[in-house]
Amino acid sequence: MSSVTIDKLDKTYSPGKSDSFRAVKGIDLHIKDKEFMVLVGPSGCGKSTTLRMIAGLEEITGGTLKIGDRIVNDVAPKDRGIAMVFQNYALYPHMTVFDNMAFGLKLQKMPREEIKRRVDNAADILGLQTMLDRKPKALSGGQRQRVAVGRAIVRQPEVFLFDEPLSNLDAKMRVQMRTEISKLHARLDATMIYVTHDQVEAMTMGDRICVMKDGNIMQVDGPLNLYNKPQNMFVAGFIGSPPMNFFVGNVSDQAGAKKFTEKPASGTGFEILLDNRLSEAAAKQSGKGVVFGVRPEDIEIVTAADSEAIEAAIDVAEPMGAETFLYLTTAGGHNFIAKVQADHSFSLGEKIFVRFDLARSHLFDTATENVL
Amino acid sequence: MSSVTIDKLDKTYSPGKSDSFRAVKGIDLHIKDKEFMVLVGPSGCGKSTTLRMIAGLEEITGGTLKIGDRIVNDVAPKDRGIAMVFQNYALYPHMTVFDNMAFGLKLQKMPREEIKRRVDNAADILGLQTMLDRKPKALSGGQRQRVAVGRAIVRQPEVFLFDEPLSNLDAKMRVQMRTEISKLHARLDATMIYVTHDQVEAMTMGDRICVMKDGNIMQVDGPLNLYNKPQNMFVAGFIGSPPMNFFVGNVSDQAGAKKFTEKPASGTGFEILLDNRLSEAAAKQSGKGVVFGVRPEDIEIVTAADSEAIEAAIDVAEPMGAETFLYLTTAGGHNFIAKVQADHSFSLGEKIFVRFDLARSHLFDTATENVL
Amino acid sequence: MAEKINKFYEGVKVGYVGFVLFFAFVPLFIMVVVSFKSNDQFLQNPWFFDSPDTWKWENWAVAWDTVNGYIANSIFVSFTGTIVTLVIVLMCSYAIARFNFPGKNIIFYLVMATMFLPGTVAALVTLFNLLMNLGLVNSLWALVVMASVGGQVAGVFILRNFIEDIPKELFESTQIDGGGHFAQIRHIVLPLSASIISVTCIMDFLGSWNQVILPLLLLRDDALLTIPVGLFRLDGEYVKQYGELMAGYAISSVPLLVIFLFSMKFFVKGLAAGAVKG
Amino acid sequence: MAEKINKFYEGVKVGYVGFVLFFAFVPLFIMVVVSFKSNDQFLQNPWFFDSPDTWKWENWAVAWDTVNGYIANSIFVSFTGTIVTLVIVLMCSYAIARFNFPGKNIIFYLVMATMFLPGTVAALVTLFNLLMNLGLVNSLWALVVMASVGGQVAGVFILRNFIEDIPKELFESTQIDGGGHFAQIRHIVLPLSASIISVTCIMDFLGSWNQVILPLLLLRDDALLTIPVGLFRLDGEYVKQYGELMAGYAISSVPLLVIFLFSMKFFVKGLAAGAVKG
Repeated sequence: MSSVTIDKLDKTYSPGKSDSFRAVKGIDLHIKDKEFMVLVGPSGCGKSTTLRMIAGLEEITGGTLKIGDRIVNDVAPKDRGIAMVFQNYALYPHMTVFDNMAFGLKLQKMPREEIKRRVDNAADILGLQTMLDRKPKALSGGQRQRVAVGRAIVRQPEVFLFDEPLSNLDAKMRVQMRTEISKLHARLDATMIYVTHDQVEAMTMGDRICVMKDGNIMQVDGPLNLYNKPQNMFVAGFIGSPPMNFFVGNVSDQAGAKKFTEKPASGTGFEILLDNRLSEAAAKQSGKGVVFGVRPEDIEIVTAADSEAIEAAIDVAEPMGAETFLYLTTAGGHNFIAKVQADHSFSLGEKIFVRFDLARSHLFDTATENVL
Repeated sequence: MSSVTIDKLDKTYSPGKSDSFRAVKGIDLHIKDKEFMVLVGPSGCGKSTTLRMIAGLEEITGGTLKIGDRIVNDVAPKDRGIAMVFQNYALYPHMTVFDNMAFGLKLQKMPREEIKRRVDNAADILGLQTMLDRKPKALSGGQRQRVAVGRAIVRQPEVFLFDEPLSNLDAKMRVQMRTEISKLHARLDATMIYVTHDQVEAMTMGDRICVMKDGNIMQVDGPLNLYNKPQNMFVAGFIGSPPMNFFVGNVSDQAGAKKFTEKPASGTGFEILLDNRLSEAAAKQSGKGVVFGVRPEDIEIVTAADSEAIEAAIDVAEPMGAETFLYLTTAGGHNFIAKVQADHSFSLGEKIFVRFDLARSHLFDTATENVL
Repeated sequence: MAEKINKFYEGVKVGYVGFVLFFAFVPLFIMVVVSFKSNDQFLQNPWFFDSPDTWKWENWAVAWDTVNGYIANSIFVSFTGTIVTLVIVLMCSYAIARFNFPGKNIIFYLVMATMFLPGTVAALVTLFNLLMNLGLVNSLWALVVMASVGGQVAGVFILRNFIEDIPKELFESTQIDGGGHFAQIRHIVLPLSASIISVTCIMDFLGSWNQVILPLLLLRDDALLTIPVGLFRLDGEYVKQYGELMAGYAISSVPLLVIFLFSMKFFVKGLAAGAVKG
Repeated sequence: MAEKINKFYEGVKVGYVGFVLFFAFVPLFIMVVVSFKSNDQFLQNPWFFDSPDTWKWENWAVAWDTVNGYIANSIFVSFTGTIVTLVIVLMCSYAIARFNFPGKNIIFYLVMATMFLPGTVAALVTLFNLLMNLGLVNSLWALVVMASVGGQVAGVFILRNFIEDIPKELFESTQIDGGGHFAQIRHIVLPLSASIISVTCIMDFLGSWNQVILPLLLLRDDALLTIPVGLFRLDGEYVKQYGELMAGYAISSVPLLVIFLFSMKFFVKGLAAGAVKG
């Protein structure tokens, strides 16, 4: 097993031409030995390109890539000590499960007994023992993905690479494979790099998560730190579902403390008296625009009498069973979402009052979009 | 607009042959005028076949289908007053958005002005005005699905049929289109029948939800009733994510009340003293097997000192941000899931104690799987 | 990938491209070269042009005289035959791809089986004789019928696979809109399989155009001959005049080049259209 | 769907099936019928068998004598030519589908353009003459080379589209496993495109098998002739003996039937294999 070190890694497609495109913009990232690192971001953020450069499927146009202590920029994929699991499984439809798993080893001219030993071992780990004679067509999506993982395991690589491996599965199977891969990581004690666009997968699987956008790294941190202490609006909005609500406005002084005033689209914006922590943050930004961010679950329904009450109208109410998502509009004409207890029913158009939990709210700089 | 009445509807493929398959088993369902009815179930449950029989794309092999007061078993699809939105959009790739929406009307030889009026109106409703000249290729998935909905709107049908229309979209777009279709239903005030395998879509969109399994209807009810008062284990396990936890065991008398004892896979099963409501239910089943069901969010972490504490070991902890899913194993060797606050971190293998909220738990008959 | 690997790939690519171009264009180049030579010149230097003042322009004159009167015949037969074939292939492959009926696969394989039979020549000679009895003797229409009868099997096979790959929701959606099978062929199959259909048509057209045996066997009237037969006659007299022959082929390829220039756009469009899949 | 609609569809289906079968099998049936007739019998009743005691079995004897010696030649030329063509088509389409190099599309269209040129006959005659100069005169190998040079363009076009549709992850996965381009062709392209490749091969084989002009023009030695040319000679003497001709074609189709029976399984397997897509 090995660490992976990326130093000023850069990828430009068609360099020097008119349709040249810089997909990865000189990123630095150190993935520790035995770590489960998730690269996450919207499509086009460069996460897959980065993974494919680590695999050797894309040429590196700048920077260095180290696996362990060895610079592998110019090493062929098969000699990098990596194995990759693809989104669409990449199984040979005409071969049995056994032959699919054994294929790479056969190409390496490994002795038959060793191949059989390794495949049987991988099949044991993945619960595929009874399916070794079947063709991929006869397997469910989850089983196919397990065979694809098996193909990686038999190679005994130093680093496992996963390229959105669960995207082709249905929701229930996705949840199940998620925990299976987590358990596999614990069992194999291997370095794994996992690319996904799904923030839930990232949160639940990663030891650390690297959030990317437009070829840059926005933040690298553990799951709960990302959720509770986002460094910028992008991370705050990307991690969590439904996403964090943002209100654009500005900060002014009121009676010694700071006050946030929403900039309304129409009508009147709401006002919030900030607590100490937020006031301190806001002080850095006096007079300039700020964005107030609060997660749906940190919004509470209160009565009109509450001193911090903000008025809102219900557009749509989505009952989820345990809780209900309310799609709301402020008096200032901005939409936001609240996650509330499912214990009473709501009628569309109804006016309600909510309070934001300031201890769990954030302020961002409008210009840089970084947290204050 | 119209109601849809299904009476003993039956579908058998290849009747009388060896590969004959009865996909829909004589179901009754009344969909009210202007209702949003969701048919939900795992694949193969007959929900799509039912929808396709309503559309006229599958022959009805038994029972009657009424749209409004008219029996339409033998009416051609185009004369049933329905419009259908397909999962893969079914757009003509070589036609512009306008032509795609106008196609059905052109086939009906409607005057050009009327076609233009209707298409413009639909484009207004769906926010497609600026895209009428584009080809489907130049649109995002969400926009394509909106064009597909537009094709249905321009036909001004009595009943809209949706066949998993959001399955090909990514998660964020799915959430957005979900609320858009809900708002569209409110705006058009039309009868809509919506097929999905996703219980979240069903819960959030349906006025009523019809849960199907193996060609039979398991329960028809409003979203919160389905969640809180499931009629059988299938509905209880299908609605909600993560699903309800089930523990097989039996009921015995203890000190005047009833006691549930888990049937362990290994080790010792846990015991729970039932409250009045559950005791009454259990009394119907005295001596026979019961299944105890509790949802993940109705499980609370307590100390060992708590009188109702049940011991469990942590297999995997999945932080979601606002809450954490714990994958647990009882001393009796059964797996279950708890949804707890994210405010402290858990280590794998750790032993904890939990308490089930009896007021929100359910008992089922092991044999019939119906609620007691 | 490493620089070294890239250079290796670069070499492989150049090799491939050269290989393809060689096999595709050398014969054509040589055709033009030879068309300007006498038989003696050809035997001395078949590979390249001689000095321009020794060029045998008269080859082209002879060839033009020979081919001249047959061009209209060739165009008529090939064009009409292709259209008729297209209609038959479209209908058959649509039926096989979209309808389910008992024994469908058996019928399909039987039809495929006919592809392996002596087909072309044998069947056509038979049919022609029947046509003769029916009073269609010595008519270009006889050739058109022949062209339409043989050789659709491969087209049906390919187009059927293609139609089966079109998402069935497209057809169903048209059905709900009130479109029948004709509308479905016209608005779905034709536009979506434009590329594959154009290839099939062009193959058919080329087949008819280069067809020698049928007209040679079946047409009595010299005025009705098609180009290749005319050239074949040129070829048959006394000693082969390679120069004249090549000039004749060059002339006979002009209509094909025109078609190519027109259908090129269609090809490119068809290739780019793969929109359903994306 | 309503009963009425169903009955209408039922009618349409039966019509289609009948149509297909008619065009596919009537010529073959008539070929067999005619092979048992004298010319007089043929002119009186071309559509069906006469009473068995008037059958002209000697047609088959004459045909067998004529065809007999050419069968091995035909098999050799068609078989070898098909294999060589297959290799060229595979390599070209793989290169065009998988490699990116500047001007790739232009080259592709140029190659496609050659399909429209007089191709086949003209180019081959040219090349043959070159071969003659190179000392390959009057050899079956010359025919093999001819067969391999012409007519791969359509195959390349079809196979290239097919290869581009194979998910690129399959190739990449093999690449990570250490497989080069040869391994990728062998383990991915060949098995996955078995169906389309077999169709291409069979078309090539049929083309070679039924080829008349090339051997007629190019082979001097009677012992080297292929079946259709032998039959063509039969056809040319004095009056056409339709019965003998048809018997000859029937005999010459036997090897094709054998191939069909063998490749049938392959076809079915290829058709069922669409597993990647599902």
